[in-house]
Amino acid sequence: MELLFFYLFAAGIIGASLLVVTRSNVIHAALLLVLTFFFMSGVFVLAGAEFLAVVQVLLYAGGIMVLYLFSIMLMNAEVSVRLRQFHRQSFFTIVVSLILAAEIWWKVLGGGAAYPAFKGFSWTLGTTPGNVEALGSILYTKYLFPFEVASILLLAAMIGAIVLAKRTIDR
Amino acid sequence: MIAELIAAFLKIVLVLGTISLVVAYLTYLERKIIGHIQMRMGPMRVGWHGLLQPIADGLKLFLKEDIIPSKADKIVFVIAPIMVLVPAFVVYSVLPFDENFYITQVNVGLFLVLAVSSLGVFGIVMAGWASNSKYSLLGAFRSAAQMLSYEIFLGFSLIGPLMLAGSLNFQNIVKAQSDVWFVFYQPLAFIVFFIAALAETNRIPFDLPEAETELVAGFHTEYSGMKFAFFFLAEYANIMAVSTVCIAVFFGGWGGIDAIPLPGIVWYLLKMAVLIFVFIWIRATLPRYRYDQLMRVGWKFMFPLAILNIFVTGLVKFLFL
Amino acid sequence: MPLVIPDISLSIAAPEVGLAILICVVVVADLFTSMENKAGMGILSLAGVAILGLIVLFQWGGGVRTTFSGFYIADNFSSFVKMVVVVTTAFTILLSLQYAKMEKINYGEFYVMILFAVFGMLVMASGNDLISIYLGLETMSISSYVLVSFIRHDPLSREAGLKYFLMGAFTSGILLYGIALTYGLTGATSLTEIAKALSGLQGAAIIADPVMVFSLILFVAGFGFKLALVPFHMWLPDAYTGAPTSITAFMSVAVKMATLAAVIRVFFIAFPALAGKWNLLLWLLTVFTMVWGNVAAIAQTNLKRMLAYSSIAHAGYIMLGIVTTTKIVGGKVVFTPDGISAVLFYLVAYMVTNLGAFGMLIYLCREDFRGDNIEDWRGIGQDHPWAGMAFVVFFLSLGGFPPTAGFVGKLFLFGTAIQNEYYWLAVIGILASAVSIYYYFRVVMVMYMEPRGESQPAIEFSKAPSIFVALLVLVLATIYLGLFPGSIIAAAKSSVAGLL
Amino acid sequence: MVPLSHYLALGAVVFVIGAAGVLMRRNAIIILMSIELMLNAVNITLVGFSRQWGDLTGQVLAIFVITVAAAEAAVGLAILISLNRDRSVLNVDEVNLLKW
Repeated sequence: MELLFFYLFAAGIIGASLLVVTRSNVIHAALLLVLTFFFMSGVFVLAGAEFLAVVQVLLYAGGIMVLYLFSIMLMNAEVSVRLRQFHRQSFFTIVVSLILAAEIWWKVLGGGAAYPAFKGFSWTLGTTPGNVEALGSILYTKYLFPFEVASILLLAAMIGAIVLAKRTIDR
Repeated sequence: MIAELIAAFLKIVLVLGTISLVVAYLTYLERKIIGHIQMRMGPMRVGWHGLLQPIADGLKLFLKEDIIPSKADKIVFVIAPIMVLVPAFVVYSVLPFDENFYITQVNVGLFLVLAVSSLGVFGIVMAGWASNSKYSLLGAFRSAAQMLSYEIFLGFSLIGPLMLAGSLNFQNIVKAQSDVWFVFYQPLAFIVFFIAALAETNRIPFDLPEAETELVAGFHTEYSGMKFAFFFLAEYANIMAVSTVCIAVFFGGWGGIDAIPLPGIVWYLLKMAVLIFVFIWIRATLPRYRYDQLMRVGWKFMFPLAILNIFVTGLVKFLFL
Repeated sequence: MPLVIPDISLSIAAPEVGLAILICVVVVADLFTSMENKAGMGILSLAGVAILGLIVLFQWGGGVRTTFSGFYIADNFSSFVKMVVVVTTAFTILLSLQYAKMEKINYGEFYVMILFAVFGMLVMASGNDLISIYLGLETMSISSYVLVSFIRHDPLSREAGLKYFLMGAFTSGILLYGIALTYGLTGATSLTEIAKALSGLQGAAIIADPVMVFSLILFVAGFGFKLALVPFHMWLPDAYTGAPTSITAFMSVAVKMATLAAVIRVFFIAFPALAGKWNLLLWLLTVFTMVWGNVAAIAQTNLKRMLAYSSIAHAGYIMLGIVTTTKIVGGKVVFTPDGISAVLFYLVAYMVTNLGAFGMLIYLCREDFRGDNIEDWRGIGQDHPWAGMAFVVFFLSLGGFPPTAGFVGKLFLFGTAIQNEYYWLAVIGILASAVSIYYYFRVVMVMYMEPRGESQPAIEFSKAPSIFVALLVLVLATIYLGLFPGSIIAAAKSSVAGLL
Repeated sequence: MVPLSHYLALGAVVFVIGAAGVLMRRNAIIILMSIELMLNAVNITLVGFSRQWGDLTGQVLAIFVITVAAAEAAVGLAILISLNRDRSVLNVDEVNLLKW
């Protein structure tokens, strides 16, 4: 059952993300990316990371992608649909990335043999620790330092984005 | 397993069916109440005191020609109304109606509601862009900006009550209010929440995205027939969802006064009726805000207020609880 | 669930805490400053950075201390790196005070973004965990994207920003994948924990895992992009040319220093068990970088771009020091601290030199005249001998001639290479730096041998005392470090002592 | 029970798709979105590993990744908007005042 859902989500993710990188219309690509994020949040739920799943929907789909759509519409993106979409070397890129994908696939799907580190653990170890309370308390105690740095990072990004995107600064 | 699935399915059908029906009659109620406030009768022709009016409206919308503008982006244009409606309905999957009556409960319930309801903006932006009309696009822009910013206040205003309840699960939040409703502990949060909720559901005085006088009804200008009905349905479904959240977080959910033994669901419906009436009352009373005023109110007034509320709640909880 | 409050010592993390406060002060003060007085924000930041320098100085010699449940480490190495970053920042602000006005970018945010970047660098220098290093790196990068594209009315700057941003974001994705795979294999993100897992019971199995090697390649590629090692250097010439000149100077020194600190910590503390593998990769990158950086610089006509390529070449010399730290003794990998201390000293030398070289560009810059083409410097040696002399000193140092800082730095670096039996690397490095003499001296030739053209605008150096003072100090420091490098070398050595 | 290898394979494939998008496409916004795909691939990998090890580090790191992605998106879009202000440039090739 779980496996079935996983395959469903995985197929959705791969299909939608392939479309994202091949579509010529930016808006369509953005909407497909939203779809990808939904499937991903489904995968997170399956992995017992329900908080992360909700954050994925709330921040990625509800926040970042709206920002994307907004900017795309501001930038008059329809013009670019008619232009050439791919680099000349794209064929080369496809070949290289296919080789890379095959390699990763082979290594990763080598199964347990490729992961001697896990031999001490059973495959069903996952205790699904993704509940909000545990995550919250670990974030504010053990991970306090990265948390604070992340807050500064967000402040930096906010100020930077405003400075760059503001139309005119009155002088 | 099978029995559970069937039960869940029946519950979903029941809730969604009820919502669709109630939404239809909400339009009637709105027209009636506004009519009476403005010293006129409202719909009177179809049925006794116009009681069958919503059904006639629905039939009309159903049978009307469904126009897709020739320059529109067809796929997105068709998907947009669905994208608006689906989040509005999905929210109900975790909302509490009674102690034992809910579709499901998850321990990130409230968070999930915020997440899913934030997706409604996609449908609007898609509709505005796909229509290929400048009024629609402007409406979509306004709506995206408005919903994005007010979502933040909505979320922040809920943190205070959450700190008191200590849980994101709706059932636990309601149970934490068995003695005192949170609206008495958190009046500031309630005010911010209510204003943000008005903006989030695009109601007057914050209905800028569809301001008829400037934007010819905004993002759904080009829509007709069933697709238009979808937007309408979603708007009222959203109002009810927001009211339910409000009841669950601030007004003790299904809990009532002990002296009057009524079932929880009845208490819930009563509170819902009052809130809906307030919504309609506000619509009949207040004028529309200007766009920059809306943003200023949000960022310079409500946002600091919500933060202050969190700060004070945390301080009080740290010192006295 | 009981909350276990971790050990938090703000005094150990004093530089970061102080900087965060400084940022808040500048942001708020900026609101109350009129457009004409924005240089005041620069002076305020400068004062704050000076205090920051004192705080860092006080931390020197305090031993190895960790706090924030092991995410933060303060030792002599981090203090040394922070000191370099802080001094660079001070000079950058000093050079920017007048320059920002000329480029019409004298907003308070300009200095705020510099301070944000510095915050990221300090976190990187003290990062004892892949998570904090990653977040520090991102803070630094995001601030630098903004800084590079800060001249909004100049298409060059915006383009540079876009290219830098796209490459940088791509890179951080690559690096992040490496972090994720490492976490997956070792179950830890803390550098010491990773090292423990790699040398533990299952360590041999993990090291043999192809995924671990893949993760290592991702790390090398990610850091290689940030350090602009060939072949990951494509973004650098554009970003450096388009950015405001003072920011170019800042990035070429401070960003490099902070990234290098992270590289040293990650590779030497977390992955010593894999030294054989990453050393080979870095060896290759070092050779490519030294050769290509110098060769490509010859073809440039734009002085800023030439200096950008030269900074790629210098990144190669610096990596040479990192590669030569590992020595194979009897089939076992041993770390000799000399390589890293040579790197640290070289960075100090490079700091004073490179800041000076870009400072000269700012010195010539005017509102209607950027002066960053080599042609623009014609005849300056004859008309303004002192300015010409200053530039010559910087070029001597960049080329590695006595009696300048660059000479001692190169001597130290190549000396270590030979000592640890990296003969090929030393030979290639010396040949590459011989090539570099050609293009450095081409500029000197233009300055002294070619007369100023009729159509060229008259030379008019900036009259701002801040730039003059900064350049004077930098020239003197370049010569001083060339004559008396002892104290800095001692400091570099003692900062490495507690590290390996 | 979904085995770990499935998560890793999915993450790897999405990562490669994203990387290919970055290298192939000329439209700057699509490149940006491909970078988002790469970061999400990392998140899938992290969540899989987090479950496998039975600790939360992976999930916490994933939350930080989302934070960073948000910051990057904001700054990147701001740069694009400022680039787009006086001429409609969306394709990377047209950004060619500076030679590579």
